Amino acid sequence: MSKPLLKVQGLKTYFFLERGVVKAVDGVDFEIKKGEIFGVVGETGCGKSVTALSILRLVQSPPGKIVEGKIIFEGENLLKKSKERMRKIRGTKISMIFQDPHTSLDPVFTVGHQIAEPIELHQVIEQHLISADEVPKKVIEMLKLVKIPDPEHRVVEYPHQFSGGMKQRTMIAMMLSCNPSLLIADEPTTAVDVTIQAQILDLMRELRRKLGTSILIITHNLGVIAEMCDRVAVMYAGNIVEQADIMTLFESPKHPYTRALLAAVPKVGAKKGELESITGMVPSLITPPPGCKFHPRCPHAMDICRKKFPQMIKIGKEHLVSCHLYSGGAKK
Amino acid sequence: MISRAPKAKLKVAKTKAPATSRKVKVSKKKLIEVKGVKKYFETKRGIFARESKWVHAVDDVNFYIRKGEVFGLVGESGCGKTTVGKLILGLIRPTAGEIYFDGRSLAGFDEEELRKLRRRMGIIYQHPQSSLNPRMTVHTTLSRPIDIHKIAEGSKKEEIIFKVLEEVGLEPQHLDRYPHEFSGGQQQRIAIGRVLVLNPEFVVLDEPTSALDVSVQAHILNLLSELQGKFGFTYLLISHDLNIVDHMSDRIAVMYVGKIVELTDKKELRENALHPYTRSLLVVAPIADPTRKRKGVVLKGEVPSVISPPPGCRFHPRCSYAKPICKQSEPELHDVGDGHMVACHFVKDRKHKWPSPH
Amino acid sequence: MLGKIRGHLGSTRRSPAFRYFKRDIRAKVGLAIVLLVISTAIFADFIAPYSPTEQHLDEAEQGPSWKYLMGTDWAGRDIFSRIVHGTRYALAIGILFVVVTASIGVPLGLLAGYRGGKTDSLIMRMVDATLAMPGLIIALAFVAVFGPGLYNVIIALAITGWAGYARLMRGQALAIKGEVYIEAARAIGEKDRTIVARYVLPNSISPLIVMVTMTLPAAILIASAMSYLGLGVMPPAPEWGAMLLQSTRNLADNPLKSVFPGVAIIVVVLGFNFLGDALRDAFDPRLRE
Amino acid sequence: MYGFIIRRLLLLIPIMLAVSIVVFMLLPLTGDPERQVLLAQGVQDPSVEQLEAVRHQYGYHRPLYIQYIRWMTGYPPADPNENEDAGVMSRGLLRGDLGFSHKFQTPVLDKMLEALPNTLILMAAAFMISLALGLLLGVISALRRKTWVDYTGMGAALFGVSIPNYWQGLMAILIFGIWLGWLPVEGYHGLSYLILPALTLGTAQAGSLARMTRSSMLDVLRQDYIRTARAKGLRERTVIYTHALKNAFIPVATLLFLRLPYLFGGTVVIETVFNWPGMGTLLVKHGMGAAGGMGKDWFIVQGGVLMFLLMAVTANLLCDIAYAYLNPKIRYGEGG
Repeated sequence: MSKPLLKVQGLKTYFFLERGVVKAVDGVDFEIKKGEIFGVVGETGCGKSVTALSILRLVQSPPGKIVEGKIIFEGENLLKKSKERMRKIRGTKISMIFQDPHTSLDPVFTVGHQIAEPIELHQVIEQHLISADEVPKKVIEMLKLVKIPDPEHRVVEYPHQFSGGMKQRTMIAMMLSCNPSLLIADEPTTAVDVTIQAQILDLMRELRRKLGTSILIITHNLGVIAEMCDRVAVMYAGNIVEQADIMTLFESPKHPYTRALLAAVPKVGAKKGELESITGMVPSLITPPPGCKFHPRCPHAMDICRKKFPQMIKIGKEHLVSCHLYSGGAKK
Repeated sequence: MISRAPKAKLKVAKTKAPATSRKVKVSKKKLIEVKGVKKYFETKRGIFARESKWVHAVDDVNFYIRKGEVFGLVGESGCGKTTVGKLILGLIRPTAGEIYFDGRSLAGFDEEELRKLRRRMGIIYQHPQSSLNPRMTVHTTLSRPIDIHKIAEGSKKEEIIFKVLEEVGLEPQHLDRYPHEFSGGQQQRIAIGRVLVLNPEFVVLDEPTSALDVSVQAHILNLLSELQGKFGFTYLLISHDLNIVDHMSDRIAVMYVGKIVELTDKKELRENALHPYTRSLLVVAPIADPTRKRKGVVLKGEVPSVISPPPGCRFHPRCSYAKPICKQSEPELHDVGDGHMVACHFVKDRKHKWPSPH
Repeated sequence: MLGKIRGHLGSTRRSPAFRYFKRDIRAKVGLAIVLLVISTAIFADFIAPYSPTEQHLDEAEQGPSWKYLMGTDWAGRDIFSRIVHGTRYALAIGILFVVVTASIGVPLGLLAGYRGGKTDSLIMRMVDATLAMPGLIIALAFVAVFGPGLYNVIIALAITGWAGYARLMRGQALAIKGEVYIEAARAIGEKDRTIVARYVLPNSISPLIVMVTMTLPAAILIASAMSYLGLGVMPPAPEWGAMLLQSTRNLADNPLKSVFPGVAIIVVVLGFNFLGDALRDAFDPRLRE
Repeated sequence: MYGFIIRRLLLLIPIMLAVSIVVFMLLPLTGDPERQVLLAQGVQDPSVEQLEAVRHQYGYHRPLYIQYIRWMTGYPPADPNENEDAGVMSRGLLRGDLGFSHKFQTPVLDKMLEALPNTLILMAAAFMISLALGLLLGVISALRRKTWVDYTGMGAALFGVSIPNYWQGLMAILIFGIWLGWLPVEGYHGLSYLILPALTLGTAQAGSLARMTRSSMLDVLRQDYIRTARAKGLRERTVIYTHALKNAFIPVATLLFLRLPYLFGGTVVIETVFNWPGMGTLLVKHGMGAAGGMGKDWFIVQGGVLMFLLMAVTANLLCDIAYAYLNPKIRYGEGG
């Protein structure tokens, strides 16, 4: 749990639309250690999904483009790799599961075929790890691993014959089939029910333990974050505003946005009454406000917030915050 | 339980600061009463199916809602909670059973009378954008209910619209805009305004904030509470999110595959949930607190099909306490003391203690 | 993903479809051509230097010259004047076809889709059967029985043409009926009639417009083919298909007189198709990136 | 699946019945069938006696429904007292009798069977051309979206759907037949005769096919499962030619069959332009007396229209079956 597996530095991913340049990810830094579950949390449009897609270089282009930054994975910058080298990394070293299991599986191929594809390509053809006849066995093994009942029979079924929870398990089986060291999960449980969500989250935790895979979870759900993650980053309008280990973030959040976000969630057993909420609207990503992007909605906004973008500063062992309240001169 | 979030008392702005919030007197009068209601839908699966099948969306449901109360209905997708909401509003007719609104059975109303009754009811949907006609301006959207029920005309009508606009936190310049020009939160405000112009007695909130971001959700929930305090609405709050239901409601019913499995007031539910399903829901509900470790097991298996629900207790295939009897007979929803209703063979009184599952 | 991003750009006054349409080069070209055709049809009598039908046998079969911009045909009629007057036929066929077929198909489709049940099955059986029929052959048979002429051609094409509109509107009604805002409308007490008029119809306008701009040029093409076969608008009417039919008699000697009417058809049809394509893309948010 | 096919076949019965009624009515709808029959025999100004004779000879004096039943089945047979000619239409449609063509002095069916293969050859060739050209153009344009390849391809396709195909044929005749003299342009006496009509018809259909393929392909390329395939690290060609193409082909295949009626229409026109000895020429020229044909022959019209309608119905059936076969959701659906 010490050496960074992935290091994202100054990542900027923009979308060049006719109406203007959407700065979806506008300077993001974080790192994920080996075996760690790292969470990125934020509201719709804060750039968390684009960040995830940028790591795999799967941002739709045009109009999207990674304009700046480094993505260092196992010591090498992914953004400098050729397309073919990058392709070989996908599915083998880094893989990704998506929000909607219903649309993420190809409807015209069997579940087995879809799981076999990466195994055949990466492990048989490219890496010669196993022989072609071992593929069916491996597919069934993977289905067992993700606890799909009766895998020998279900392997020849089509996705529409699977329930939502089983489809997401299939996605996980497919993506873990070549033992990646990093699994990116983009809202992995948003489209399933709470009881299924708990199953999926348990499964992911168990697989991390078994296989040692690092996991990057992208979600808007603070509950999922609290349950799963070792460390977490909070994103707002294309930037990370605060980053800390899970306990620190929930127990002593520093950034006004993080605090407001935590206060806005209704909790079972909490005293009834007003929920705290954030005034104003999410800013435009084409012409974001100058200085700190949160200042128009921030109850503590100062002059400097309107002028200068707050640098990320370290205020604890693993605790980073990008807010002028904590930078030297300004009083809290 | 947790709410330890920001220690430094942060002054986060509030939508409004109404002192009136949540001071509705819950009367004894039952505004809504649902008795033995069933709703089966016929389904033809694809163009190739020969015979149709029946979806048992709602299967023998009984409960009442008092005037001024917030009644929460919680359950997973497909459990029939939304259907219950539509049945009460008379948007669909039940297959069996009776629904009473203010003492009168809806079955006695013909379509035209039901239409007139709608003046006294309202509904807020999950996806605000899709619940608004994209080709209608805010002004038309707000004035349609007034026109339909001939409530007011001319300047009187405009007065109502302006007042409602202010109530829901929109500006007069928004009136001639179309829904797509608004953010999700604002769209939900328009939808709330459409209900508000009729000043109904009863409003169904069908997952009112599920499609919204956390910060916007807080705005909308606050607004809904505030309006209830002001106008004395009775709410039926339908949600899959136990946190929200717990936050808003007075009494809560838990549904599972077309049936109510537990019904009690919220404090009792939180502290003394008796049905195994409710207990596991409380376990799996994600809570933004890393110190809280899940106690209890995650349910195995998946929600059964509503087309062929399991015999006996519908929860038995997933229940860790299931015994043969659960397969054979269906447990009735019965009072185990102080109005706490549970549908489980083994729960006889409020003091029931389940053994630890492991 | 992109949809999400776009959603956060903040709101704008004008509909995005309109803005997209305005910037589309096809929309500009298409609109220009269509406006040109319409004004040519209206002012044909002022634009055409000669009568389109008057015969001057002594001036027959001439090539293009300053006197006769596109030459003359076998009866000494000015081809340019005939082409100018031909716009009237093209537009009349296109517009009448659309009006007739839409006024049959749209209500039937709405009825089928909104009502559902037996009404729907009955109407859709008819629609499916009609759509499976080769329209041109039915139309030719109709004209063979009832005789040629502009109006008969339109009726003949409408026999099968209505079904496309019915299917489109049925699909629209069905889809829109399932929308939450329809239930919301019922929840505030709207009547079915009002729901169709104020909710379903306005929300189907975009695909309907696209359908119009696509069937209109198709009707012009098919009608001209019928005229060319001698089973449509008959000579001496200055209809382009009919002109082409007459031009084939001595194709090798005077090929240009076969070229001009063909080009005229292409230009008009292209104009409408440009417009239709631009509209379709503008109305379909998925294509707007 | 088999149950579906059987039910689909049963549905054909009412459709066939409707088709037969439509085809039968063509002649009575003219208002004076006996005059039409005499015209086809070359009698321009028939006398009252001649008309009356034909009326009785063909049984037109009987009520319409009797005429229809007789036209279908051959029953009731000719009435000797009424001086009916049993040879005119004795066996009925159901036994393959379409009547006698005076123009050709043969049974209509013989003439049809002579023409049908030629039409099928032309349609098949055109279909192949349009399929190859259309799919290729559509897929390439979708993959090279918003590049000059796409613009050129789609420009050509739009041009293709905007050209009157008979005019295209006319220009082909002019250029390749008359000016360059490379290819024969009339009739069918060998493979070289096929080239121009098939190309004309094929390219006309290719335009709309290319447009459909492109939009279907673009639709599929936007889907989540394509992103999944890329996230698995599959080669781009596997993503495109396995996942995308198979999915994109389902709606295209459906539309392909749905558009077959248009192909029939196109064939009729192109056959007439190139004087191709097929069903279209037979129907339009010899049956309807248009495009240089001499006079009408209603029995040929009836036979021709019937043949095309039957082909359309068959195509429609194949379309449904193909769709069911291609789509696993239906193939493996409940009750399938």
